[in-house]
Formats: sequence, C-alpha cells, structure tokens
Amino acid sequence: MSGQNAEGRALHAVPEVATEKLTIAQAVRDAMLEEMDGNDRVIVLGEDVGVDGGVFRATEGLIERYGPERVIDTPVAESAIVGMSVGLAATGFRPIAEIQFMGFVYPAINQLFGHAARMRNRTRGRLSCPMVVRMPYGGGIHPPEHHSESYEALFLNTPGFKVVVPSNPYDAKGLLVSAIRDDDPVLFMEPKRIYRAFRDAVPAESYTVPLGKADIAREGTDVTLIAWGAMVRVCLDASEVLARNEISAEVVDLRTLNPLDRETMIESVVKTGRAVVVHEAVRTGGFGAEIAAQISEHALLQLEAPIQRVTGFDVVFPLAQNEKHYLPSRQRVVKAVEKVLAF
Amino acid sequence: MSGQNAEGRALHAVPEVATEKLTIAQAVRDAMLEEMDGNDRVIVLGEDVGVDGGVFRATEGLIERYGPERVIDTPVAESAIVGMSVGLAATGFRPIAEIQFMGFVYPAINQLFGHAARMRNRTRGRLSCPMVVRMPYGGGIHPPEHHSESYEALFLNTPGFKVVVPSNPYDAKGLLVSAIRDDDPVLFMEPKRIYRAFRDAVPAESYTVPLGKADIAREGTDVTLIAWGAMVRVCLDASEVLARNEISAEVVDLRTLNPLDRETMIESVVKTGRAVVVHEAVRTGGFGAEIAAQISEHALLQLEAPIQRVTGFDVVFPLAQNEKHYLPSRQRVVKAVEKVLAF
Amino acid sequence: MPRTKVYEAVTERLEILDTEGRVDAALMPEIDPSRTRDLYRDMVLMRTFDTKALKLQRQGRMGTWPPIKGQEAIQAGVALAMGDNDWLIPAFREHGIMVLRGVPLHLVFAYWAGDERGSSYPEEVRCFPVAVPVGSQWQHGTGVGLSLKLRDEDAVAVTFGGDGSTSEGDFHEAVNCAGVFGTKTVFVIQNNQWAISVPLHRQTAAETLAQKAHAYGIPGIQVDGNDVFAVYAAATEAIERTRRGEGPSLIEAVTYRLGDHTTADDASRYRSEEELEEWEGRDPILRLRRYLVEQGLWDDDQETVLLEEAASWVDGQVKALEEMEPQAPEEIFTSMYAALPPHVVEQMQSLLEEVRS
Amino acid sequence: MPRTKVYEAVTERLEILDTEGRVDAALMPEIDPSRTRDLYRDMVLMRTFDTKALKLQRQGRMGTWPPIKGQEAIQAGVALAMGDNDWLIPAFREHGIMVLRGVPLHLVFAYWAGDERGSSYPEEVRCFPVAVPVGSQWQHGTGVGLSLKLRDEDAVAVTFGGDGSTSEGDFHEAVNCAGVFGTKTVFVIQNNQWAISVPLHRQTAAETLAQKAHAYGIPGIQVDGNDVFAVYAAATEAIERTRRGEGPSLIEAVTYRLGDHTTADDASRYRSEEELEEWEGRDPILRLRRYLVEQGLWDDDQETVLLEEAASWVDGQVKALEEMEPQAPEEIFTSMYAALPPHVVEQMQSLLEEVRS
Ligand SMILES: Cc1ncc(C[n+]2csc(CCOP(=O)(O)OP(=O)(O)O)c2C)c(N)n1
Ligand SMILES: Cc1ncc(C[n+]2csc(CCOP(=O)(O)OP(=O)(O)O)c2C)c(N)n1
Ligand SMILES: [Mg+2]
Ligand SMILES: [Mg+2]
Repeated sequence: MSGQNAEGRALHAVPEVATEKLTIAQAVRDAMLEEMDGNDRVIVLGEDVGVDGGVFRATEGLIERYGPERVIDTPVAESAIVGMSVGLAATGFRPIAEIQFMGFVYPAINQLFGHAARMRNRTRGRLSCPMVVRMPYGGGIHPPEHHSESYEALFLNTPGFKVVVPSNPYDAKGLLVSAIRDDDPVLFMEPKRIYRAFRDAVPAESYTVPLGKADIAREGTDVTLIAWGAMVRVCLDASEVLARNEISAEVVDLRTLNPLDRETMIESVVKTGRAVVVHEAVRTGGFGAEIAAQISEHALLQLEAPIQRVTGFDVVFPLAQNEKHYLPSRQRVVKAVEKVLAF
Repeated sequence: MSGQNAEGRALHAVPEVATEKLTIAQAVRDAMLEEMDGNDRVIVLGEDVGVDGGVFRATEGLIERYGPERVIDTPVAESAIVGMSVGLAATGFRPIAEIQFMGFVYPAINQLFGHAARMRNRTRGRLSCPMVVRMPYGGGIHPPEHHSESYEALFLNTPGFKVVVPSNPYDAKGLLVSAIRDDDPVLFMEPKRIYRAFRDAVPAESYTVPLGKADIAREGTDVTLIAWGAMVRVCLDASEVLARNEISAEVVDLRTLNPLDRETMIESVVKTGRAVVVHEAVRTGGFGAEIAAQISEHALLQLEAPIQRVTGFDVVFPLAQNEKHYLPSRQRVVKAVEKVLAF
Repeated sequence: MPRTKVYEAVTERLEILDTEGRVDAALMPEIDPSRTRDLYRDMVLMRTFDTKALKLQRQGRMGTWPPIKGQEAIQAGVALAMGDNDWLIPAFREHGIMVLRGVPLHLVFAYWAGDERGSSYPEEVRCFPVAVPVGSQWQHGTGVGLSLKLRDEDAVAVTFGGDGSTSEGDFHEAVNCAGVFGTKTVFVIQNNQWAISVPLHRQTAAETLAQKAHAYGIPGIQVDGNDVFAVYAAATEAIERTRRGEGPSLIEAVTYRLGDHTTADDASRYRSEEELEEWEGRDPILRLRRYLVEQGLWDDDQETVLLEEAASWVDGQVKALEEMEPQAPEEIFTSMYAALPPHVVEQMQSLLEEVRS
Repeated sequence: MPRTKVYEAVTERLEILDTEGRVDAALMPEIDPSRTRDLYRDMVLMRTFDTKALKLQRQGRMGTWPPIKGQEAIQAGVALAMGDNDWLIPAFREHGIMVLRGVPLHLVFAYWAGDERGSSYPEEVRCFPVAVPVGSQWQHGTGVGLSLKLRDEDAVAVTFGGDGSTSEGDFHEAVNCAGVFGTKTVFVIQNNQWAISVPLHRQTAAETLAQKAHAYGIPGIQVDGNDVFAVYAAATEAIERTRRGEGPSLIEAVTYRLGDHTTADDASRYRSEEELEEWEGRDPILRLRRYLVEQGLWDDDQETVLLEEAASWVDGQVKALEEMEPQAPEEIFTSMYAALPPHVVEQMQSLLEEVRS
C-alpha cells in the first residue's frame, strides 16, 4: 500500500474537505475522503475516477491525495470492476467501485448477483464482500441514451445486497459512510439530477446515518407520500402545493430500500390512511409494487383508498425531448393525492 | 441456408414428432419442430443445443433434421448468444436462443435489456428483435449451485420484453408457437421441475395459445390462488386439500407475466374476495408484489382480507439439502388460505 | 518433444500516405483521381458538420455530441471500401461513415438532440442505430455477419468500436464467435488513444490492439488511421476477404481524438497540450490535401468552393432538423411493441389526458 | 514506412515426460525423488476419491459430481509449485488441487452433496469457494492478485478454468486487467478439449489457448497437461515470475476429460469411443508410474500399500461427511448478512414455527 496514512488522517496539504455547505456530489466525495483517511483498506476503482476525478467530479482530488494504488482508473469493463472488487473485498479491502451510470451496470450483474451478494452465505460467513458500488441514476439531466435509468427494482429481488439512495447532502455523506463501513455489499444510488441542485450544512467530521431507517422528511396528517432519491424533492414540492389547499401530506424518505423500514412507513400510513408511492423507474415490477404490497398486507383495514403509484411509464426512458412526459412531476403527485382523497 | 425445407416440411425421415401424450420438454421441442418446419428463418442457438440435443433434451434431433446452420452450438458465452441473436433478428431471422439455466442469464442481461428489448422503440419501428430466449428455471431437481433460480422479476421491470411461463404441456407448445411468431422478444421460462413430471394430450399440428391471456386452471369461489409455472401444480394440489375442508379455491394460471392479464385476475378476486399469490422467487421485490399491488389498486373494496404472498424466502436459493425449506409447498399455500379466510 | 513453437504471432502495420502528403507507390491502392477527390470532400464534409454540431450544442440547439475531429480518414476510407449492400454497425463516434452510408445528417443531429426518430433511418440504409453501451455493438456485428453468411448474401457486416471498447467482455465474445462461425464480419477499432480520460496503456498491456486477433485465430492488421489510403487498402482487403467467404478479420486504425470526449468533457483535465499539438500535425485532412495539391488534383479555388458547398449543405441539414415536427407525446409508447398491450395503452391514454388538460 | 511488423512473438509448448515414462533430461525440473513419489501419491489419491464420489452419486449419497479423471497431473503439478500463502481460486473441476491445498475432502463432498457448509473452509486455507458460473472466477483471480500486489504480500493468486470458460467475456476482462495492473495472478486453463458437448474447435478458432496471452501483453505457454513435470515446471516459472513482481501469466494445460461432464451427462452421446481410448493411453497417472518404476522409485508393493491407504483415507472422509450434523433449517438465513435485517428474522421465525409444528 502507498501507506500515506498509516497513522490515520491528513498527512498532506489537502484540498479543503470540511466545508459547511455541500452539494450531494461534494458530500459523496467528502464521505470517501473521510473513510479513506480513516482506513487504508478503503480504495476506489472505476472508469475515470482517477485523473479525471469522475465524470461527475465525485472523486475529484482523491488520486492526488491517495495515489493511483488506492484510486484506480480501470479499463472500460464493468464486470471486471465488480469482479475484481469481489477478489479485493474477500481478501481484506473495502473497495468503493463506481459504475459511471446506472445504465451501464448490466455487464456487472453477473458479478454483483452471482458472487458479491452471495459470498457470505455460500461460504457460511468464511468470506464476505464488504464493498460499495456507487452509481449515479435517474433522469432529469438530458444526457444521451442509457444515461437516465433507474434500475433499483433489479437489485431488490436479490438478497445479500443492501440498496441505499440518499435524497440530500447530509444523508448522502452519512449513508455513504455507513455503507463503506457495512460488512456486506451495498449498492449506493446517487440521484444525479440533484447532484448539484442545492446545498446542505454537512458536518466536517465523519458521522453515520444508519442504513435501514427511513426519514420523515415532512410531517403531515392527510396522506403519506413515499419516495426516495430525487423523487423526495418532487414530493416535498407537491406537499407545498397541497398545503396551499389545506391538504397535509407526510413525506417518507425511505433512504434505504433494502432493508426496508417497514415500521416507519406503515406507521405513517396508519396515521394518514392514504398512501402515494412515487418513483422514477418503470411502473410494472417497480419497487413501488413491493411497497404497495407491504402496506396492503399490514394496513389493509386502515387504508381509506387504494394506494396510488406515480411512476415512470412502461416504456424505454425517452431521449431528452420527450423526457418531460416520462418523469413523475409535482403535478402528477398532486393529482394522485387528489385521487386518493376523493376515493 | 441449408435449404432442407425450402418447400416447407418433413423432407427427411424424421423422428416421430406427432405424439399424443407429451411431457413439457417434448412439447417445447415439438413447438420448435413445427415452427422450424414452417419457417426457415427460425433457427436455434445455444450451448449444447446441437449434437447433445440440449441438457434437458429439448432440442433433441433438431440438428439431424435442420443441420448445423439452423441448430447452432455456441461457445460458452451468454452475452454472445443473445447479442448475436440481436444481429440475426434485426436482419430477418427468428432466433430461438437457449440459456442453459436461468441462473446463467446474468451475463446476457446487457444484450437483453440494453438492446433486444429496445431495438423497436429506439428505431421507432425501423428494426426489431423477434426472438425467443428459452430458459429452464426454478427449483425442485436438486442440481448444483445457481441452477434453481427464478429471476422473472428482473425481466418484469423492463418494458419491450414479453415474459411467458407455461405450466403444462399443452400450453407449453401453444405458447411457444405464439412466442416464436411474436414480433417482439419473448422470454420463455420453462419449469424444469415438471419438464417430465406428467404428460398431456398435445395436438400434433401447430396451434397457438395466445400471449397475455391467463387461464382459470380450476374454478372456485372462496379464494383466488394466483401462480405460474411449476407453482400452478402446487396450487392445484393445495386446492385438493382445501376442497376436502369444503374450501373452494380458484386457481389462476397467469401463463404470461408480461403483458399481465389483469382482467382475468381481478375478475376472479372480485368474485372470491380473497387472494393468495404463489411464486418460487425470493419474496421482496418478486412479481407477487406487482400482482398484489394491482389487485389492491383495482379491487381494494372487494378484498375481504390482505393478500397473502407465498414465496421463496429472502435468501440465496439453498443447495439440495435445505431446498425443501425454501420452496413454497402445498402446506404453505393451504396455511395462507386459512389465514386469509380467518381474517 | 521438448519446448516447441506451437504458434507464431506476427502483426503488421500499414502506412501509405505520410504527413507530408507523400505516398508509398508500391503499396498505394488503385483509386482514380476523382474518387480521391471525393474522399477528400467526404472528410471535409465530416469536419464541417462536426464543427457545426459543436456550435449547435453551445447554442443549446443540440444535446451532448461526441466529436469525430481527427478520425475522418478512418470513416471515409472504410466507407469507400464498403459495397452497397453491406451493413454498418456503429458505436457512437461514427457519424461520418453513417452519413456516407446514407443516414441523413439531419437524423444524426436529431438523435443527438434527443429525438428517437433520429435512429429511424430510411428503409434502404443498412445501418444499425448508435450503440451507447460500450462494446455491445461488436456482438451485433457478429450476429449480422452470421446472418449474411447463413443467407449466403453478397454482403458483409462492418462494425466499429473504440480502443476502450476492446476491454469489454463483449468485444472478446464477439470476435471469438466470429472466428468460430466464420461470420462475414469486419471489426474496425478506432484507436483514438483515449477512453474518456483513460489512455491506451491503462486499457491493455498489449502493445497493439491488432494483435488481439491472435486470440481468435483471425487476421488482424494495424493501420495508420490518419492515412486514408492505408485505411482504404486494409479495409478493402478485409472486406473482400470476408466477402469471398474466408472469414472475419480485425483492423486497428490508430488515430487521435482531437476534440473532447463529448461536449460534456474537458480533455485538458487529463491530457497535455503537447500531445494534442503533435497530433494536430498529423491531421488526416491536411495530409490528404497536401497529397492532392502535390498531384495537381486540388487547388485553393476548389477548396473555397468545397468549404462553401459543405457549409451550405450542412446548413440545409440543420434546417431540415429544425423543420421536424416535434414528436407527439404518445410516441414514447407507440413503438414499444408491435402491438401495444392494454396496460401500455392505458398509460398512453393517461398521458394524453394530462397533456390535453 | 510501408508494411512493418509491429508485433512478433511465439507461443511455446512444453513437454517433459512422454507416455512411456521417459523424460527430457535437459528440461526436467529439479524435484527430489521423495517429492516425485508424493506427486504420484497425490494423483492416485485424486483418482481414488473421484471414483468414490461417482460411486456415492450412484448410490444417492452425493449430488451431481464433476469428475476430474484424467486431469490429475495439472492439479498435482500446480499444487506443488504453489507456496503456503498463495491463494487458489478454482472453477468447479479443481477438487484435486483444493484438497492438496488443505480443503478437507469431506467438505468438498459436502458441497457437492448439497450442503453449504462444504464451502466454509478452515480459516488458514486460502481458497475461494467453487465458482459454477463459467468464467466468473477469472475476475476474482485478478482481484485477489491485485489485492496481494497492493498489500505487497509475498503471495500469488492461482486461478483455474476450463477451455470453455475462455469464451466468456469475463475471461477476457480478467486477463486484460491483470495485464494492465500487473497483478500477482497466474491463470491456468485446464483445456480438457470439451465444454460439455462442445469440442474445442467450436469454442475458438485459435489454434491454441495459450496464444490468447498475446491479446493481453502477458506471457503464455502451452504444456502437456498429462505430464506432471511439464506442468510443475511451467507453473513454477509462472508463479515465481509473478512473485518477483513481474506480472501475471497464462498457462494452457492440454488434457482430456476422461469421464462425463458430470454425473448428469452421458459423454458417449457426443464423442467417440476411439478418442476416449486414445486419451486413456495418455493417462497422466500411468505415465508417472512408468517413470517412477523405471527410476526404481516405485514397485508393486508400494502401489498396493498406496491404494489401500488412499482407499481407507477416502473412506474416513466419507465417514466424516456422514457424521456431519444435518444443517439446521434456519441456516438458510443465518449467513445472509453480517447482521440479519428484521424482515429476514421474521421469515426465519416463520420457518422455525413451521418446522416445529
Ligand atoms: C458499458 C458502458 N460503460 C461505460 C460507458 C461510459 N462511456 C462512454 S464512452 C466511454 C469510453 C469509450 O472509449 P472508446 O471505446 O475508446 O471510444 P471513444 O470514446 O474513444 O471513441 C465510456 C467509459 C458506456 N457508455 N457504456
Ligand atoms: C455462465 C454459465 N453458463 C453455462 C453454464 C453451464 N455449464 C456448466 S460447465 C459448462 C462447460 C464448461 O466447459 P469448460 O470451461 O471447458 O470446463 P469443463 O467442464 O470442461 O471442466 C457449461 C456450459 C454455467 N455453469 N455457467
Ligand atoms: Mg477511444
Ligand atoms: Mg473443458
């Protein structure tokens, strides 16, 4: 190992990491910096994560600080990025692998599901794969084809994996620190649409936001909006609109999709009696179905109206010009709320 | 082309194809024979599909009949099997690709979802991928690791694809003929556990069972059991047990998971007021969630009890010795029915 | 018995036209002068529309655009070597050859401006849509080459990809399967030395990409990709070979991406001014012009006319682009299946209601 | 300038011990006689337990079993060349070397009999579990080799796969990345000529698999895989090379699968009796015995003792297998995560209730 930080932290003149107000992209970077400082078995690998600092600059400055042995630019080979991470993780490293866009995770599925997610179980705990796979996901930035997808549902029918999606800078850092420290593989989905959309006060030191705990992003009494990632803001926006009409919406930010915080979710629905689930992914087979199924299973008698799902349509994610027709919008959420209230 | 059947059918002394009583494996083979006879653009490719006749003998005799240009043994390369099929299908062939076991479909996901499922949409109909991807799936035969999985949920959050799962020999032939003739890519899942478990009378000529239409496998009035593939028989078995206790279960065999026959399903639940969904796949994020979500959405007021899901657990499919603890059984279905009735 | 040679690997490199515009007469393929001028025109046309696209992008009239500047000789040379019925299977930096093969430029623009109709080429154009997932298109090249072989059609499949794409498993499977099945496929690697910020030597430890052909038992050759004659000669040899039924082959064309990776990239973050300048000196267009001028086939007046013609043709294509009716909202649904299933129709109707209200 | 060679290399094949048991003295590695006898013992042990496993399978006491008959020399030779701290990353036909590296045979049996605990090796055994998805393990070999390099550990990763596995994209990505990063990895291909029913020439058009190393800029060599001395010599060279920090390399060991693909297969459906007989004549065990006898290192009495010892050791392992407590039902849950999340605990409880009722 390059050994720059055998003693722990900050041996070099470093780019300022301890800002007060960070974007999600900066908070993600900050989490990696903190954890790489604290543990020299934490390494980063992926396409363009080194000299370029990542196409979204999330790894900017890391290679200068930790050197090319801990910040590894890989060939264009997603299966190798994850497959090598399996080898690294099972022998003592904590790799943070970056998949440049979620649309390009498919070639890595075999290594993710066939190996990373199973190593602990199949060896009955003898080997394990503590690794984080970071990937920007979702629409809203008008990039080329295959760059806007939300494939979380694929990962949620595969046990062994955890799936985490922050919706704001504070959670982004705290959840990523938790993910890096987790002893099992974690898929960390970054909502690229809001990578730089706003800033939050983010503590400079390391802190954790626990995996598996949802957050009540806004309290309310008439209806529960359930979302994650970029859709949390869409729900918060919709809540403002609803508030003007005297409708009080509670927004549950799931933060972790697996394990799912069923308790918080059900508690809220039991209180409000109505639920709307919002996600960017294609409707059929999306994770909204699981959420709706669990709510119906555990709170059927408390439901005053059928759960509505506001989701992407069952189509290929449209190119830029028609993207607006695909993505769930504030208006669609408002309309769905009106529908559950009118039932 | 080898041209053996420029005129249509049966130019050679051929193995008897027109049996009365066929197993699912034979019915699958029969469908391919009929369609290859009828259309010389129908070709078969995959690992061991040629000389060996497929590890489950579903392609037995095809290479003798159609030659190695239409029955193609490929290298061990699933991405290539599907990727080449994309090239073949977009230029006029109707490939039937075999993935030896569903557990080995992961390397082909990029070609399946990134290309086959999208070709028509992204070219606005200029090119398309009429192809069938056959794969044996599911547990119950005690094979080695990775040979027992049911990954249908992965395919059901991806528009552009159809997903078909027969539960008996008659449907197997009729659905596969429909799939081969379909102008879009079809995933054809074969329940290997019952490949040879029983025989049905199967017409010798070509016939179709339409895609997208569920079948009422058994009529009943107290509860609706919804299943597909090998689980249909588990439900039918459970119905027998229930019948002895004067409980009348209706069994809906979905046959096609995408497009889903919502109408038939909802109609049945509206009639019975209770539903149990049964699948082999892992519970969380399984397609049972989508079914439960749709029923709750469209028949909430008619539901007399929360929908129960009888599924695999959220674990890696166990090796042979503990497999029995994983797979949904008749008893578990009966218990779930008792639960919805007692609610 | 002891230590014996079981395989001898030799990989050659072909160069014909040097940076000064001089050719190696012994290797120079036969091309008549008017065609040589056409080659030059083709390359200038590419440069013109590539420059225009960058401008459109800056003006917000175009989405992300991957420039082809510096790679024109490969695309013009291979296009010239292809026959009418041949299929082109591009990656995403092949606008030049796509247009030469008949894809209307305004459609290429439309695609990169975020309109799916940009991939709906005229019926007679045998070209796959752009493939963004790196390396995935190689497999289609093999599939189409197999298709043509099985149908015994007098056509070949020419498929393109970048140096970075050779690291993906799909490259390997595709070329290997092409070898096994003897498909009618020619694989062309545009080795522009960079995969976004990653230089070739971090992509593979192999000295050349052409030598990867040894792994598949098929012929491979490296050419100077900024030398249109070398590209044309190698492509002709490869295409004719597979057309005759002698199987697939691989061409590595060494070039340089003179622009950024895309309009979303800033190449100065990861590569040096000097490297760029060095390669600007090897500009394929400059080089061919020197040759033409030397041969008395080209002069300044012709150049002026050509530049004007190219600019006005490109402007016409921009106009055609801008005259396209916007896509109707329901078009996000209408091509999903040959026949739309009920749930998709239902969703389409809900969108239409929303749009109308 | 014109047509120049840009790459020139050869692929060699190493043979030392012929079918008659004679060695090429010039190439013969130094192995002391007692170790040579151990090699023989190792191979006989493998043959013994492989035969036993087939028998257990027929009796219904074992699940699907992939036999290693005929491939013993590769596994014994490589095992001898490995150091104590080296990692083994097997595919699924490496029971022989797994046992030699310290995996208890009864665990190997347990795994193939359908018990996950069979992949939970003792702490000190540096071995990955069996990898059933063909080719996937190559990537782990690269990852472990990178891990050892980054930690500057005096150990290497040796990873195995079959001829068929070289067609998967993962093979390519793994070996290519190993080249780029200079990982401490040795890739060993057990080319047993068949991938289930598909013969090598339908797997690749390359004449040898060793020559695939040219694609990655790393050394590759072919050895007679039924010649334990050649395997040992090549493996030692490759392992020592990477141990010294000189990077990865590839060994193709040519052998033959004398048995069926697995107990679920019937090889007579797709290959000839003659081919099988021809290869039975090249049996690696026979060959080494001839050598030992010739050298006066082995006789019939020793053979008798060895066979008895091997049989009784294997019987002991079968006994250990059968003495394993059955797995508790909840074990399908308990290793899913380091800490079980609530929904998994809930499911576990529901199973326990069911089992208890
Ligand atoms: C599977 C996949 N992974 C990553 C990307 C992101 N990406 C787009 S282009 C590119 C580099 C490609 O390099 P190369 O093949 O050399 O082509 P070039 O851009 O130089 O033409 C990457 C990593 C992608 N599009 N697809
Ligand atoms: C990804 C994947 N595809 C298919 C299979 C089914 N399968 C098991 S072994 C095998 C052939 C492997 O051949 P080879 O690599 O030569 O190994 P051998 O069995 O000869 O040792 C196949 C196709 C699999 N296990 N994994
Ligand atoms: Mg490049
Ligand atoms: Mg083999």
